[in-house]
Order: sequence, then C-alpha cells, then structure tokens
Amino acid sequence: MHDMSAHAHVAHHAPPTSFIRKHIFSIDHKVIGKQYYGLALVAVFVGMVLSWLMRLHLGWANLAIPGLHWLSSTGAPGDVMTPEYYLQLMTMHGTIMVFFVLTTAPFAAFGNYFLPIQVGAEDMPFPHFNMMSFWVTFVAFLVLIASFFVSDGPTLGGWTQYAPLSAVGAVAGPGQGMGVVLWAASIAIFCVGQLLGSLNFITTTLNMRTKGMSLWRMPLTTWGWFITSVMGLTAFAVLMPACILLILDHVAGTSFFVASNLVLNDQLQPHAGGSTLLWQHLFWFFGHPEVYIAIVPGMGIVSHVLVANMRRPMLSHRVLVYSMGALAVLSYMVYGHHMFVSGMNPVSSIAFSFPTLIITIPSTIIVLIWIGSLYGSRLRINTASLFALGMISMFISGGVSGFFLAQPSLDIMLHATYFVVGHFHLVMAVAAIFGIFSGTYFWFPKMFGRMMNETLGKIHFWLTFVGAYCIFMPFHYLGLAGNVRRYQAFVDDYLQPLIPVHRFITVAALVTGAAQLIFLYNLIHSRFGGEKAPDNPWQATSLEWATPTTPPPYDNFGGHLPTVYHDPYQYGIEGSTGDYVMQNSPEKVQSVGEEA
Amino acid sequence: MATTVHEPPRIEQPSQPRRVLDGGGGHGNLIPPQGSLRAVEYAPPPAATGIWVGIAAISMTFAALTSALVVRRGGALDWRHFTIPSILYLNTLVLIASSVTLEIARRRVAGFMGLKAEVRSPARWLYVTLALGLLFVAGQYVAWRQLSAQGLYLASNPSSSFFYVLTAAHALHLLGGLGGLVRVMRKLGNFSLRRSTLDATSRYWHFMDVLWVYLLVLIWAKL
Amino acid sequence: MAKIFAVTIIVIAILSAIPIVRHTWWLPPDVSTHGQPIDEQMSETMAEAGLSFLAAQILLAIFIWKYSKPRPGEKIKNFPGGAMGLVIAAFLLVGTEVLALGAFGAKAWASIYLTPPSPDAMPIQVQAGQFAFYFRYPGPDGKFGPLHPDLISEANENFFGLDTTHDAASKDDIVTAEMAIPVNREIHLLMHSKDLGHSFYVPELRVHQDFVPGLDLSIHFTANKIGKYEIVCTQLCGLGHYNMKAYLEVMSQEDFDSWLKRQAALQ
Amino acid sequence: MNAHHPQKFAAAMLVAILICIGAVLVGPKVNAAADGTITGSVKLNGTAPHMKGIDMSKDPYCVKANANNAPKLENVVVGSGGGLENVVLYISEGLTSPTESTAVQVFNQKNCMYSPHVLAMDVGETFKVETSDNTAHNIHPNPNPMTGNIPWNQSQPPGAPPVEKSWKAPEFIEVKCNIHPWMHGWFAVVKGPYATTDADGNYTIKDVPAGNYTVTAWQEVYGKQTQKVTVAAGGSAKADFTFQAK
Repeated sequence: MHDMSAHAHVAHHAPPTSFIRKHIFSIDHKVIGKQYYGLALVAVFVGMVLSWLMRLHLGWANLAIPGLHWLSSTGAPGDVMTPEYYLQLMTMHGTIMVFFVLTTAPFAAFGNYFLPIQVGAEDMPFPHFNMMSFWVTFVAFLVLIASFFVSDGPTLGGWTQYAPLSAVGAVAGPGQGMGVVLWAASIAIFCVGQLLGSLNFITTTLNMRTKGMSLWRMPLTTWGWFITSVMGLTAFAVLMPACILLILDHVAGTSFFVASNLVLNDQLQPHAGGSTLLWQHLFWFFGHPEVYIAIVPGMGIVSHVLVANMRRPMLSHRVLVYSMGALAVLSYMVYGHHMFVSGMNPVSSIAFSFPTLIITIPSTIIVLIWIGSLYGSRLRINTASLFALGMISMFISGGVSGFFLAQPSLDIMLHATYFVVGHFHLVMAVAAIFGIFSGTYFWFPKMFGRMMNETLGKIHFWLTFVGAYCIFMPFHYLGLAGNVRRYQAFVDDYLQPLIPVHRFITVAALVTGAAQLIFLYNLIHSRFGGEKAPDNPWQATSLEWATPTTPPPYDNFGGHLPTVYHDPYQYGIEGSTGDYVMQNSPEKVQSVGEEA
Repeated sequence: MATTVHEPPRIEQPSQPRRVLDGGGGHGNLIPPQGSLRAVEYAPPPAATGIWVGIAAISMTFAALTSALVVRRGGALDWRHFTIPSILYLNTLVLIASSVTLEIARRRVAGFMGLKAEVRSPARWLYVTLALGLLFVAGQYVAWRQLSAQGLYLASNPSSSFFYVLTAAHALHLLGGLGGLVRVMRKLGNFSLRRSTLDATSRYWHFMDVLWVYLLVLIWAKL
Repeated sequence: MAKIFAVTIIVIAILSAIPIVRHTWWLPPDVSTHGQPIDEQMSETMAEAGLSFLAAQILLAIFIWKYSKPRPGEKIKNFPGGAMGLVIAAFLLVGTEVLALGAFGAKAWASIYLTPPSPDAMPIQVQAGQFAFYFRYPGPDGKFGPLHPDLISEANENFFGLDTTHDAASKDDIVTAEMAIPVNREIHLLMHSKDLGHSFYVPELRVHQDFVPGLDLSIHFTANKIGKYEIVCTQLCGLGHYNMKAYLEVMSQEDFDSWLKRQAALQ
Repeated sequence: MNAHHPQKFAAAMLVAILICIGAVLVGPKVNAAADGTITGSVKLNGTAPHMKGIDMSKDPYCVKANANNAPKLENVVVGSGGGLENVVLYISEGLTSPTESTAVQVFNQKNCMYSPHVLAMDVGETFKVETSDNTAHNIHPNPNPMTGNIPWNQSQPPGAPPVEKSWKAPEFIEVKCNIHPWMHGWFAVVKGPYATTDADGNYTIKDVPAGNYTVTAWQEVYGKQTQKVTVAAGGSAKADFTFQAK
C-alpha cells in the first residue's frame, strides 16, 4: 500500500552534520536523552549545594558561611542566613530536585535514550516534539533559576506552594511577589515539556515496536517508562492549569485560591471568596502521582540492572508490570493523605486512608519479587548492581514509614514533621537517585562507548549508601519527637534537645554530598579517558545491547530494525554466547522460564 | 525448578491485517521498506495514536479546570451569574460548520490519495475551514468585548474569571489547530502530505469542536 | 564485597531499630484524654512496620551474601513457591496487616474527629496570623462578639478586629497571647485564620489541625495533666513560621479562674 | 542634528556636560546659610488614653528582656506636664531650596520594641535599621505604593549587620515586625528640616534658612496641626502645639 508520502522519502533525514543540529537542536532521541541527563546533573548539584547551605544553617543557626552574601546580599547579610533565605533555598531545593532531577533523570533522560532502542525503533515518532520537550524544560529551569536574581529572591512557599501564601503577593513575605510568578511560570512550562515527552513515550511504545516485540516482551524499564508517561500525561495536564490559575491570582487580581477578608501586615486584602483547599486538591492530584513518576522508572531501571547481574529473569515479569501499573492507578486515589489535617472532611480522611494503605500491597509485591529473585541467582557485584540492591534497601526503609503516614490518626502526630521528610526522601528521592546511579553505571558504556571506573564507583557507592542512611534515618526519630519541618531554626523549648541530632545529620550530609563529587569526577574522567566499552559489557539481553555500534548509530540499528524472538530476560540458560540469549537472537533456548 | 523447552521462537503475526495507509512518522523512512518490520505494522500510524494521547491530555486539563470550577463555586458566597453573550451561539454554529467543511476536505484529499477519479482540489475546503476557524476566534474576541463592556473583567467575579480562563484556554488550543491546518495546506501544496497528518489534524479539530460544545454547556449551566 | 554489603545492611537495620526500641526519641508523654488510642496505634504500627523492615532488610542481606558466591555448575533456582507464592503472601500478610491497621486507625480517628463536642465544653477561639496565635475567651456573657476584619490593627492590639464600642457581645471578650485551660475540662476550640494557612499542633496534647483561611473549623479535646506546653505552627506561613508559637498552660480550675480575671483586667 | 558638523556638535556636547558637572559640584554651596531654628513644645490636653500592656509570652526572649518593666503600646506617650513624645515637626510650606543632611539615623530593635518609636527623616536620607536583640525580627514597612515608595520586608537575625535604606517620597510609613506582631513604629518621611519631640514634648528644628514657613506637627493618633512662623537669618522662631485627647 502506498500513498503520497512516497514523495517525501528522499527528503528524509540523514544524520545531521552541523554542530548545532547534532548536539544542540538535535531531534535524535539519544542526544535529547543526554541533554536531559546533563540538565539533571546541573540541577542535582545546584539542589545539593542548596541542601548543604540549609543543613549548615540548621545545625548552627548563626553560623556565618563565608561568601554567602555574594549569593544574596539581603538573604545573607554578613554571611548569616536570614529566615526567609532559608525558606527560599528550601523551596528551590525541593522544586529543583522533584521536577528537574527526579522527573527528568530517570524518566526523561534514560527514557529518551533507551526506550526507542529497547523497543527496536529508530527514533521517537515525533522527534521535533521531542526536541521541544527538552528545550521547553530547559527554559523552565532557566525561569526558575532567574528567580534567584529578582529583587526579593525566589519564593519561600515550599515546593507545594500552598495558597493563599503563594497567591496573595509580596505582602506575605519576600519572594512571594515576582518569585512565585516565576515559580508558577516555570512549572507550567515544565508541564508542557513533560506532556510533549509523555506523548512521544506513549506513542513510541504503542506504535514503534519492532517485529516480534509484543508488549510482554518489552523490558521492565520500558514498562516503567510507559506507565510513568501515562501518569505524567494525566498529572502534568492538571498541574499546568493550576499554575496558570495561580499566576492569574497574582497578576490579574482574580480570586481562585484566596479567601475573603484576609488581613496581612494590618492590610485588608482585596481578594474575595477563593478556595484555599482547591489549590491543595489540584496540587496533590498531581503531587501524589508525581512521587510515582519519580520512582517507577527507578523500579524499572533497578529490575533491568538486577536481572542482568543476577543472571536470571525476575520471578515474574508480569507480576512486576501489573504491580507497577497498580501503583500508577492507585496513585490517583490516595492523594488525600497529604491533607488529613488540612480541614478536609474527616470522613474523607478515612476514605483516603484505605487506598493509601492498600498501595503498600503492590509495593510489597515488587520488593518481594526483587528479593525472591535474588534467591538462587548468580549475583554479580558491581557498582551498578550495588546501587540497584541499595535502592531496594532504601525503598524498604522508606516504604515502611508509609504504614504510619497512611493513617490519619497517626498523621495527627507525624504530619508536617521530619518523619514525613525522612519518608519521602528515602522512598522517592534517595531510592530514585540510587536508580539513576544504577542506570548510569549500567548504561554509561552504551551511551558514551567507555566504561566507568569501578573502583571510584564502589567508593562512591559506599559513602552514598551509608551516608544516606545516616542522613535520613534520624529524620524519622526527629519526627517522632515532634520536630516540625520547614523550620529555619529550633527556638521551641521542646526542640532544643534535638539540635545535636541535626548537627549529626548536617555532618553526614556534607560528607555524603562530597562523595558525589567522586561520581562527577568519575563521570567526566570516564567520558574522555575511560576504558573502551565493548558492545555488550554486561552480557545483557535487551535490544540496547544489540546495536551495531557503541554508542548506537544515528538510527540506532544501522538501517535494519532487529526482529525480536524472545522474552526480554533470557538469562541463566545455555545460549550460544554464554548463559544468556539476546532478544534478537533467533536461536532456540532452554530456560528457567517465567511464571505468568 | 522447572526447565522447559521453549516453543520455537514466536514472531507475532497480525491476526487481522488492516489496511495500511501510511508508513508512520518520525524518520521511519530511513529504514528501507524490506527492513521495516514493526510488531504493530497493522496498527494505526503514530500520528493517529499520538493525537488521541494529546486529546487525552487536553481533556485532563479541562477536567481539572471543570473540577476547579465546581469546587470554587461550591463554597462561594460571591458567585454572580451572568447571561452569556449571545454571539457564543453563533460562534458555535461557525465552529460546527468548520468541522463539516474540514470533513469534506478530508474526504476529498483521501480520494485524491487513493487516486480515484475525482481529483478536484480539496484546498478550497481547507481554506473555508481556516476562515471559519479564524471567524470563531474573532467571534470569541467579540464575546469578550461584550462581556467587558458589561463591566465583567477577568478579576470581577469568579464566574467571569472562569469564563475568560476556559474560553481563552480553548481558543489557544484552537489556534494550535489552525496552525495544524496551515501545515496541512502547506504540505498539500508541495505534495508531502501524509494521510495520517491530515487525519490527525481533523481529529484534533473535531475534538476542539466537541470540547467547545462541552464548555458551552458548562458555561451555560454553571456560570 | 557482597559479604561486607550484607553485613552493612544488617548492621544499619539493627542500629536503626535500636533508638526506636529504646524510645530514645519518642512521642512526648500524652496529656490528653483522647490520646491513648493514638499511642496504642503508634506502637502497634511501629511493631508491625519494624518487623517488616527488619525481616525484609535481613532477607535481602542474606540473599546477597549467599547468592553472590560463584557456584560453578549449579543451575539457577527459583524461590520456593515462586512469584505466586510471594503475591499470595503479600496479599495475606500485608493485606490483613494494613486492613487491620486501617480499621483500628479509622476507629481512633473517628473517636477524635467524628464525635461532637459535649454541649458544656468550654469555647475558646484561636486566631492564627503571621506569626502568632491569639486567643479569645467569651467572657461572662458566654458570647463571642462578631469579627470585623477591617478593624484588625495589631498596632492597637486589636488582633481579632473587635468593635467594643458597638458590639455588646465583644465588650467582655478577653483576648490573650497565651492559652490557659482548666484541667479535665473539655475545650471546644474554634479555629480562625486571619491571613494564611497555619496549623495548631500540640504534640503532648495529640492535637493537630490546620487553619484554613475562609473556613472556620473547630476541634475539641480535654487535657488531663497540669503543665505548660507549646503550641506550634506546622503549616508553612512565611519567614517567621519557625517562631510562630504560643504557650498552652493547663491549670487547676481555681488557677484558671484567677488567671482569666487577671487577663480581663488587662483588656 | 548637526550631522554635517560633527566637530561642532561634539564641542557643544562637551560644554553642556561641563556645565552639568559644574552645576552639580557648585550647586549645594550656593545655598543660603541655614542656621535658624524653630523651637517649641507639643502638649496633650485632656486625659491620655490608656495604653494597653503587651503580652510578649510568644517569644520567651522578649519576656526576659522586659522582665524589669511592663512593656506597653507607645501610640500616645505623655511625659511630665502633658508633653507629648514622638510628635514629628517639619516645614510643610515655604521651603525654597532643598536641604542636605548627612547624619545617618538609627532605627533600633531593642527588647522587642522599636527605638525610637517614630523615626523622622528627610526624603532620600539614608537610615540604618539595627537590632540589639537575640531573636530574629523582620522589618516590614507598609508604604502606599502610589507614592513611589517601594514596600520591603526583610528579616534581621541576631547579630546581622544593619540594613541601610532610604525613602523616595514624603509619607508617614507604618513599619511592623510580623514575628512580633505588637511591634510597630513609624518612618516619618518629610521634605526638609524636621524634629521629633522628646519625652517632655519639646523640640527644635535646626538648620532653617530665613523665611516664612508653615510648621506641621504630626502625631500618629491625633493627626496634623499647622502654624505659621517667620525665621530671621540665624534667628529662632517659636511654635507650640496642643493636641486634644479624644
């Protein structure tokens, strides 16, 4: 069957040759993936430096941090952080980490690079949208960073940006004028970028799979990205209009989120009748899926890395996929647990508590499948697998505190305390970051054609693993003792005895943060001076290891799309190449098989 | 432990091959036809899937705005009803008419593509659609002017706030559709139009139509 | 490397559990009549979550230890029971666990939040604003005067916006900067926000509720131990959030009466 | 423009620039000697209103700092003989040339109160906000944006260096600390020479050039009163004001 598009054949893309088309405004999903990775890397170091400054301030409230006044003369006069500057750094830390690291790195960066290759496609179906997706996200990041340079500095409202604090304007505090507008604009722009990305991910998965690549033959990473993109599509499509309404409340004087008769600094505010809970509903309808957007790709990556290093398939591929799907579906039904004491109807608190508790079931299943699959495996220990196993440990530690926070009665004690901070840092931030590290050490050879240094990698792992526990485990203890989060200093009598714990955490955070410089060095050093990587250094089975060159050529497979003959993880068998058979190898295999 | 001998390698065969009209988007054409073996070659081209994904996202956005409206209205003591500008009904007719003309154009182009006897230029109908689309946007602008002439601005009242936000959001999406139409016409002009592009654009346009009718009902019933 | 890793996991898991078991940092002692179910629920959940945590970490460590050794010739084994066994185990164990927790937790929650205050509970109004709490007692007439937001002037210490010249009910209202309550008397706390979202959290009293601007909520509780406690704000409200607090003094009825008299004299 | 004669144009510009620079350098010196004074006192007639005591229990530091005195509001402070403190006196009419002031005044936060309660200043005059307290304050003035004065809100943790600011337009600006809601004071921004009454209600406006003037007294509760005075070169004029207690 032919159509008029035949006329266009000849005009089609050859690999670009100019520097700009090749490395900057590239439509190649691999370049875009690397760009996203670079953005996330810049963002994560910015976010980490912010957290250092915050931690130093929390440990020693009147400490002068030399040179801090260069960052903000009003925020740190005499190098000592003001209360508002602490909150501004905290807000930026949260926003940068959640949006520009945890969403971009595991999902947009690795997803862009590997999803098309893993399904055997030559590119995403809408490469120009894909390019826009990155550049729009980049602009969003610039807009956010720009708020550091406006007169009042960035917003201090926290990454959740609750109204009316975020909606009444500068009278509510430094950064609540222009800072919030820039914040909301940045997030709205970011949503556009992620919507374009999700559109490509979904369509690639549904339409661009190569011959033989049935849905169940897709690797778990692909499933993770696919499920995440479906979540992203719905979640970001809700956050974007919410941000626009917030901006309108600011610049156009509307009252979507601002109630009547508010008096700030002895001034009666002109707004009227808005619903403050409306923002919370809209935000958390996005916000809870967002934490799964951060962690589900990590789950996929960890599974993918683990099977290659366990030399066996997961106990059940399908159960893992169904569980990730269940997380995605349930994530929309649980958001109210963020609002147990918000003044929402107490009956709905109970209604939200049950799905929240039930979401532990698919999470438990995922963890049990991981641990159960370790049984009887031939585990290889390398940096990638260490980080993958570390992620499991972190996910367990962060996950169990979910039992507490799912219950409204315990939320009375724990809401808005460090217990919550410890919970989400472990379960979504550290776990997702471990997923990113695992993916980096695993795929770096394919992305850059060079191996990463294993010794440095292992040092990095040990410091990070022990460090992360030293930082985030004590958060739970602080929370149990009633230590409220988002305090710049602990002036309350009952919080004074907890300050030594904070100092311990600060020291741990500085050391752990410094360890990340080892990673950065390893990344840069290996990129240029690493050992040359073979095409398939881990003896892995999925299609990204079947590309004709390393890194893969412009169209991924050198003009011939592979044909897929097997389920994704044919490990632990006797194949012609060793104990594995690649997905595109036509040979017959004997294997442990998979239970459906 | 069960060691099983696998079945011979399976390659999924399409159970019911459908008519393929298009090779798909992207740089699908880099791959020589004999090498291009997709698992889903019988499935619709990416543009057809993509447009539904896009429609889902846009629906979600308007669902969020709708729920915001319902929540905001629920607790409000300051909600003021107003009669919607009557030009909106006229605009609705214009938009529906544009959908009809676009559908005519689409069928003509399809006929053209299938090399049927009738090869009359379908561009004329696309121009009409474009004109009607612009007329709709102009009509919306008139509606805003009428409303502001009554003293109802964006910030006057939550009902007028929602009116402006909903109609502006729809108009923006519609302008995107107009852009798509222009692109279709350009491609038609240099014979590089794909069937899937045309289908996707027209689906989007019809969706804008349906969305507008939904918004009109929402505005009529709730504001 | 694998063995060190396994041992590290176990050591971290056990070290993490020690402060919990020893209650090195724990909820402050309960001074409320409704707090008991919360504390029991907390211990219950801690036991179950703690056991799951230890079991999972230790199992993970054991498997890492055991299966990272090269075992030439040995084939890949499947976990006994396979995936289905694990799924069933997850549903049975975790499912019953969370349902039980959910049911008991809901009961504890309902006993606090879904019971009406008794009619003779003492009404006190609390107003949250950047960055302080102020309290209002209705005075001898037992009635709160209406609020006039346009009259709010912190400069004149009219924190609530009362019109004492025109509103009869406002004349005897007593506005205070600290909260005193009689012991063993139910308090009906009417919560009002002057500006933004704030929260009312007294850990010892097992009370935590957000202030919602434009929506006046109420909670009720009874304190059963005399003492001085801190009321802190937990909802980020701006630069002074960390220092937004007030003291809660639980007193004997006599002390409370004389305290209230003193406060009335200061108005 | 003189496109055809670029050198002429450049020369003209040079002369213009030199004249401007000269004007700026010489300008202030051509002012008439401003060495007259206006003195007087401000009194309150009637019973002074009751000033409410301040309960600072919110911040234990403030309670401790005020352990030996009972802090109360300072909206109306009456001294011996009915003298009214914190009244700002300034010349509202009759001033012909702008005055120069070089002193940098200090607005201090001490014991969780403002000292002084009212800080008068000239337009454009730089002043310092300092803190002597071991607790963080925030300084949040509330100017009317229509005047061109830009609102700000900045906190000052213990030991922080002074904040230096100035105001662009004459206005009586209320300043508040949100962390300690009872803290409020005033920046009285006026044009020209000014004075604030002391504890006994006495004042002296210095550096007044000779001329006929309208003197205005402003009190935050009782508002404004005016009087006409004549100041001879190097001489002194007297203006007493009496506010009526409400």
